[in-house]
Amino acid sequence: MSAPLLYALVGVALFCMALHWVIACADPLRRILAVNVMSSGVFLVLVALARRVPGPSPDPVPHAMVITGIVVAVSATALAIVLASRMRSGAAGR
Amino acid sequence: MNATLTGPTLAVLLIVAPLVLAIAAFLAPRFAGRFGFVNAALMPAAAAGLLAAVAESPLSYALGDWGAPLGIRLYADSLSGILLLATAVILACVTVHARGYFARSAIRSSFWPLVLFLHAALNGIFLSADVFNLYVALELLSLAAVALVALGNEAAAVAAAFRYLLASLVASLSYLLGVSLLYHGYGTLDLALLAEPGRHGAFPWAALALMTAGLAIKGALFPVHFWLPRAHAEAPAPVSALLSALVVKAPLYVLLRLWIGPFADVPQAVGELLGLLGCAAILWGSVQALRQERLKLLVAYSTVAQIGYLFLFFPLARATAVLDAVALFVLAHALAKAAMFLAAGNILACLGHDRIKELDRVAGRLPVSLAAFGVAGACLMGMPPSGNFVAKWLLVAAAFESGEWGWSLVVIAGSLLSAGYVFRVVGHAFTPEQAREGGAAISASMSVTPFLLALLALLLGLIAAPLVELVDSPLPGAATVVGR
Amino acid sequence: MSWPELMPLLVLASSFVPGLIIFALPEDSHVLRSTLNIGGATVKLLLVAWMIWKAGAGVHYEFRTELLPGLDFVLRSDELALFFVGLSALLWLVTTIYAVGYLEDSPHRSRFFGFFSICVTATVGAALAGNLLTFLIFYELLTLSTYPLVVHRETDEARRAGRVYLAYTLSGGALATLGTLWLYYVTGTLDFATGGFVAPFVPAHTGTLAGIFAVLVAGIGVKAALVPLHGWLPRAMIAPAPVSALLHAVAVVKVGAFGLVRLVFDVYGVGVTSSQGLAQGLAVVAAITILYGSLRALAQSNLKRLLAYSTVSQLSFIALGAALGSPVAATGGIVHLVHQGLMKVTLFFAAGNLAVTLGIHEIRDLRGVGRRMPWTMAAFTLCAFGMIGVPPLAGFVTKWTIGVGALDGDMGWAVWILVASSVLNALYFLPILYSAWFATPLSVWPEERSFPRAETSLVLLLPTLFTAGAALIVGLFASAPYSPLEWTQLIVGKYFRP
Amino acid sequence: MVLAMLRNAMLLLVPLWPGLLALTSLALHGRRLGGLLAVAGTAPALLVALNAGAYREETYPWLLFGTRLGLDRADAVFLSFAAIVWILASVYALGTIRRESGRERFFGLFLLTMSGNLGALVAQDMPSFYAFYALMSFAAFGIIVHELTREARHAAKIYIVLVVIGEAALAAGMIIAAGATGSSDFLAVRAGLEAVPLRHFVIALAFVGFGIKAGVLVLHVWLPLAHPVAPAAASAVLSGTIIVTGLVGWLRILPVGEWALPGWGAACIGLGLAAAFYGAIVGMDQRRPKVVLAYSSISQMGIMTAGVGMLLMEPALAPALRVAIAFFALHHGLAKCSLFLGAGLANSVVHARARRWLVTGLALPSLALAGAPFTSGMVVKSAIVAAEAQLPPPWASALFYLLPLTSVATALLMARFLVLVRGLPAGTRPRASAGPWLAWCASLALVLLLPLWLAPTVGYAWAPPTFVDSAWPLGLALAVALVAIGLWRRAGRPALPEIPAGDLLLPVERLMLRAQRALAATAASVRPLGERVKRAGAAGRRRAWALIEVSGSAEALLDRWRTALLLALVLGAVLALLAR
Repeated sequence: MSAPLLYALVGVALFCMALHWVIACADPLRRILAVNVMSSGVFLVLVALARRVPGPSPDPVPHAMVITGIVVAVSATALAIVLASRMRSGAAGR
Repeated sequence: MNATLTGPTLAVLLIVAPLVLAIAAFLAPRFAGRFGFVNAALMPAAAAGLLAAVAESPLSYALGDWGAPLGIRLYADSLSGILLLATAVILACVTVHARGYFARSAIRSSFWPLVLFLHAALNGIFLSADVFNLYVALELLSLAAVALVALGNEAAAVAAAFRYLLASLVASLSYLLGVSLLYHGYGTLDLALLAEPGRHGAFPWAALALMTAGLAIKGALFPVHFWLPRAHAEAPAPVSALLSALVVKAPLYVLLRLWIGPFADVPQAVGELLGLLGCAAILWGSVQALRQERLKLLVAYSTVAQIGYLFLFFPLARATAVLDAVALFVLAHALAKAAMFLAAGNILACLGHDRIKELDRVAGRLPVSLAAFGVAGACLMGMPPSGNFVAKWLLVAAAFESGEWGWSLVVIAGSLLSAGYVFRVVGHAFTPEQAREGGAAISASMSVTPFLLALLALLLGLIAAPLVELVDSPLPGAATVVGR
Repeated sequence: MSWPELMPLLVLASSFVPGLIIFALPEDSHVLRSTLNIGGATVKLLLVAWMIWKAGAGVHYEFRTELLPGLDFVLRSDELALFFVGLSALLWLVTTIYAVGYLEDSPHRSRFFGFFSICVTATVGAALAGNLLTFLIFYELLTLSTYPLVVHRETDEARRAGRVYLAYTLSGGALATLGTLWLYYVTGTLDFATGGFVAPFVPAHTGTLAGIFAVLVAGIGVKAALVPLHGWLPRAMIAPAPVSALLHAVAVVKVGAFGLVRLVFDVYGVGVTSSQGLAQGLAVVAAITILYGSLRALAQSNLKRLLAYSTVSQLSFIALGAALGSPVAATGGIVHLVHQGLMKVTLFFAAGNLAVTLGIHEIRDLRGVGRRMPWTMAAFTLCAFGMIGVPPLAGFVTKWTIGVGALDGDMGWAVWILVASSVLNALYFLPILYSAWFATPLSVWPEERSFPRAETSLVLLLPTLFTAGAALIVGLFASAPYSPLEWTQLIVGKYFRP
Repeated sequence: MVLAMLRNAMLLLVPLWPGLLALTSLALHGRRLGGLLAVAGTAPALLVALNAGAYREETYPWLLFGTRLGLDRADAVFLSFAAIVWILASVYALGTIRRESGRERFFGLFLLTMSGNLGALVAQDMPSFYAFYALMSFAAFGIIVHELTREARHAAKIYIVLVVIGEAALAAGMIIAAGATGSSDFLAVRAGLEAVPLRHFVIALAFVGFGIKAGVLVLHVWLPLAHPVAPAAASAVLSGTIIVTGLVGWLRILPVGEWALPGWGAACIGLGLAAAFYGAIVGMDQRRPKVVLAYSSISQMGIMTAGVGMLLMEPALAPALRVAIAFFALHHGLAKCSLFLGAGLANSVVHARARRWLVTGLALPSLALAGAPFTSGMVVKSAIVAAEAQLPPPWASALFYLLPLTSVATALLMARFLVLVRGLPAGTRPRASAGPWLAWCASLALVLLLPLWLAPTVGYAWAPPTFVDSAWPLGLALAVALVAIGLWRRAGRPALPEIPAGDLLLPVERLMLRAQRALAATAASVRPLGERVKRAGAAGRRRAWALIEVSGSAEALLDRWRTALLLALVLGAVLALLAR
């Protein structure tokens, strides 16, 4: 088994585990974290699969994608946290 | 006008202008509404110009001259042109309505930048030609939409928004995983290149399953529609209108592009499954709509049902007219649903609640809104000459053509069920009024916009023939649709 | 757009535009609304008269625009269309005048008259439709535009009736749509053609076409109130009298019956329906409807409900005539469009007059009303006899023609249906007439209003007398030039030309 | 040209004029004019009848299905006496119908009946005949029920039921005839019916349809009920001309003189003779003079039915016998009119002497009916007797013996009538005005003078043997009466079993009741069907709603985060499976 494939499999495993937590957790914050882990899993798969053809330099495109993905993930996480905190303060206020 | 010159300009404008305006609105909240209006005035013209430019041949434009596979390519054919125009028109109407709706509300300063972002994201989706850009645009769309839902600000709205966000994140990640598999196999993200025959990805079935499932969640296909009803019902009415009319259509549009591109030769069974789920959605959504006590929830479940029709595309994808049908259906439903939500918003604003049983109180005071609701409802039922009628007609025709006429029965049953829930509402308008006073006043612009949208939905059928020709012309076959 | 193309659109617009304006009028702008109503109706009548006049010279107006690729929206003034349009235009004018008088002080007048006008627009559109798709469009529009009229009273019962009405008619519309589409899929065209357009496809699709026929009959038969699809009609009698007139005589059921006629003559063609046994099937359904409707009418105690069941029965004469496969019977069936319209509109007007003037709704309250309201009851009596089929009234002309045609088409059994229907009609109408003319009146009427100039308001009385007179005249002068019968013979001649 | 148009219009006026006057009368609302209008109503009919030769045939292609009106010789006879009877009855009614009883309604319907009656007599095609016949039948309901007593309402109900049955039968018969022969003109139908497979059917329907008016046995039940309760003027026209319209109908549609129908002929003769005797015998047992007259009408119509039977059996008899039957109807109509008017006057006669005059006067038409020498009865019967000899064997001799016996029966019946009139209690009504008396006297004069005009017309020579032929039945009747009375006295004047007016009606009514119940049961059985469907529908709706409510909990399950995402997983898995 080649290293990229192993990485990719680890990424998929991360994705699956995190998905399990997304499904199973009731706490908003944990869910947010789980989703973040999920995205990390996906990014890992992307990076791993960047070595599409045997050669010295991997394909740069997936890296660009990962960076963009991270930006998206961060902003989404921020929004999620805002919402979660508002939910909590709303619940506390009541 | 020279299409080759103006087309790209307009395409770029369609994405950049709302973005710029959004940022401006964010920076100068006092003028946010004006930026919104500028956008509302500008976009329909730009979209119309683009549609005119791509009517003959599709437009493909590489940003900064970076070609595929690396660069970002904008692509527009008449299908995207039509959707862009519809988006612009509906957004313009919603803008007019929202100005009245949020007139005295504190949230209006956050509404305008978000709605402009939303518009940019939508345009981005309709103009993207590669699967990763689509991912980014979809994410931007989701973020804007979720934030807009949260503007409802009540606990229920925030909870709905949170759930919407998580669901759409999970879905996006599933999609992105699929994209990575695709890329690994094809080495490209470009829809056109992906569609080229002779290429094979790694685990194509896994990519298909991941992307389709992700988009199905985002598109609220039964039985994973769980996030939609509450998000759409709890959001402020103009937001609901946008969500139901446009936002849920975006993932579907992506799926459509994939289906006439890279996934053109998937086993028929996949299409059948999606079709069956579509049927289930039609029936389930309608039945749920029938039992709702609240008007906006009813309308939201109606969206669940109506989305089902769009998924009938997949089992019938090989029939000639089915893409026309779906395109028309998207348009018709968007117009009608926007009208319904805006009308429901007026009722809510006037009554302070939207319990269906007490609608008699508004019958005398909001005749135009109720009429808008009724007309839009009639469109949803597929009453001629509405766009829905023509769309359903084409859909059933496609079913007959494929020899799978069973689908047509569901189409018809869905129409009848929708009549059931529409008239549950309209019927309450024909009750003796209990009280005439009280409630907020509804401005003329707020009453007229839903009516206008409903009217557009109704008259859409009359221009169906040229529309269908437009959709047809650049899409002669299936696999080679997406131009270079 | 050229003038001949514009003409059918103008006919539609003459009621559609006033309808839209009326929606926007405030409740109390009485004069303007009535002017628009009656003006629109008059203009429509004139336009239709003009079209009929030109049809005599062989000029037919046609408007055509592409609705779907390969499928047009067609309005065309062929003879059959003009026949029905003429009826609708005339009766609409009369009904409008009546309605103006009837709903003088009731709430939601603007809403009422707006939908009233749209309803007639839909009827006229269905009449002028040049293909099945166009017919379908107006068929559905009619459903939607009559719903607010049915529930106009806003009582629980009215809304229940409205729900039932919708359940039936929308399902019917859905079936009709399905059938139309299916037919389009098989034949590739929907344009009405003299003698039908399915004949070339019969050898290859015999069973399918029969199935489509059944689906279409079921779909259109809902409005035509064929048993067992008639359930909405007796319930809808809860609506105000002018609406009943519209439902029972001018618009809704007429569009259904007219659709069946189109289906038999212009879609399938007489040859196909007869040779494939489709017409016979339709005739049997119509016959059952005729008997069932009359039997149910016998058991009614409410005047309007009785009239409604009578409509169920009478209306199927149109389908029966069309299905008997002989030119004479077809003449009888088609001419009944007008005959039934005139008679039934009179009966409902009279029932309305009784309700408004004396508060009479139940048959038992009719005792001795002939002395209090002789003119109204005279009109009622005349048309009741017409329904029974007593000559020289309109109903007789229908029954005679259909009966003679039944023998012509080797379906002699239909004569017995006619006779049985006459006897049953007599059984439920004669006791009413006896009670009205010969019984001693009750000491007080349920709810009496007095009118200075006549037994009731002249706006109500004159339309009643007019239609009653017309029912007499079209029967009495059945063979005169330009009579409905003559006209129908002209129409039918075209379809049966070898 | 103008003359032709005038003639054309004139014939149409025969029914139209009374019709118009009827509307006038209804519109006049209770003013006295109604009676005068009724008198005036017959004017065109009289004018036409007087100059019958000029009105052979006129066509009105624009009327109904193309109408043909006209008169042949027999029709002229019918029309003339119908007009006379109507005039007499109108004059009589003028003085007897009171305001409080709804005079305008009476005269309106009286005129409508007149319009229908006269119209039917001139109509020569089926639709118009049917139209006039129906008008007459339905309008006559009003003049029968006029008094609105319980009895009158009952009689009118029976009448209208039979009318509806009759009209239905006629409609069916005529439609079949028209459909099968391709023409609605009686002339063409009579000729074309022979080739029609359904001809016996048509004939049976026509026989029943017209038989109800003509009082054929079993269908006659309404007559004895209607006559006593209707105003005398109404009874006069009912018995004088309206029942004759049934006969006219037969003569129109049955192929008399065209081709032979021996079976039907025999049936008609048999039924007719049976009615002749049955009517007389049952009539003799009646207690009220007007009922007796009704039975006499049944009996006399029996003879006319037998005449029609003869025509059917032997077409060659047609030219003479048709006219003879017409004259028989004329004779009977006038006599019966006179009798009814006289019987009506009995109510307003107070003094015994006047009563005696009345009875004496009534004796004259009674004798005429019995066919006494020198009366119109003798003349017309001799004309029928002249025809009977030409019938095939058994029938010629049978009629030879039976016809005179009908005269015996009639004589006895009329005697019974006179006795009853004499025995009536003194009049209670206020003295009638001059009009009724005048009308009655005029009718007597006409009855008296009729033979003088009749004899040359039917070719009757005043030969003494015929006097004897007509006299012996009277003698026999007298003898029978004396013997019967003697026997009765001998037996101690036992009370005779009383046959109720309407005799057969009781079983018939029972039958009708059963039919009505059956119909009601059918209607009722239809209703539960509807109810059941409705209930099933309601139950279905309830169940559907329950299901929808249940679906709510299912939706709540789908709404859960975990369920939904698990479903999404399943969806992805299935998609992947399918896509492989």
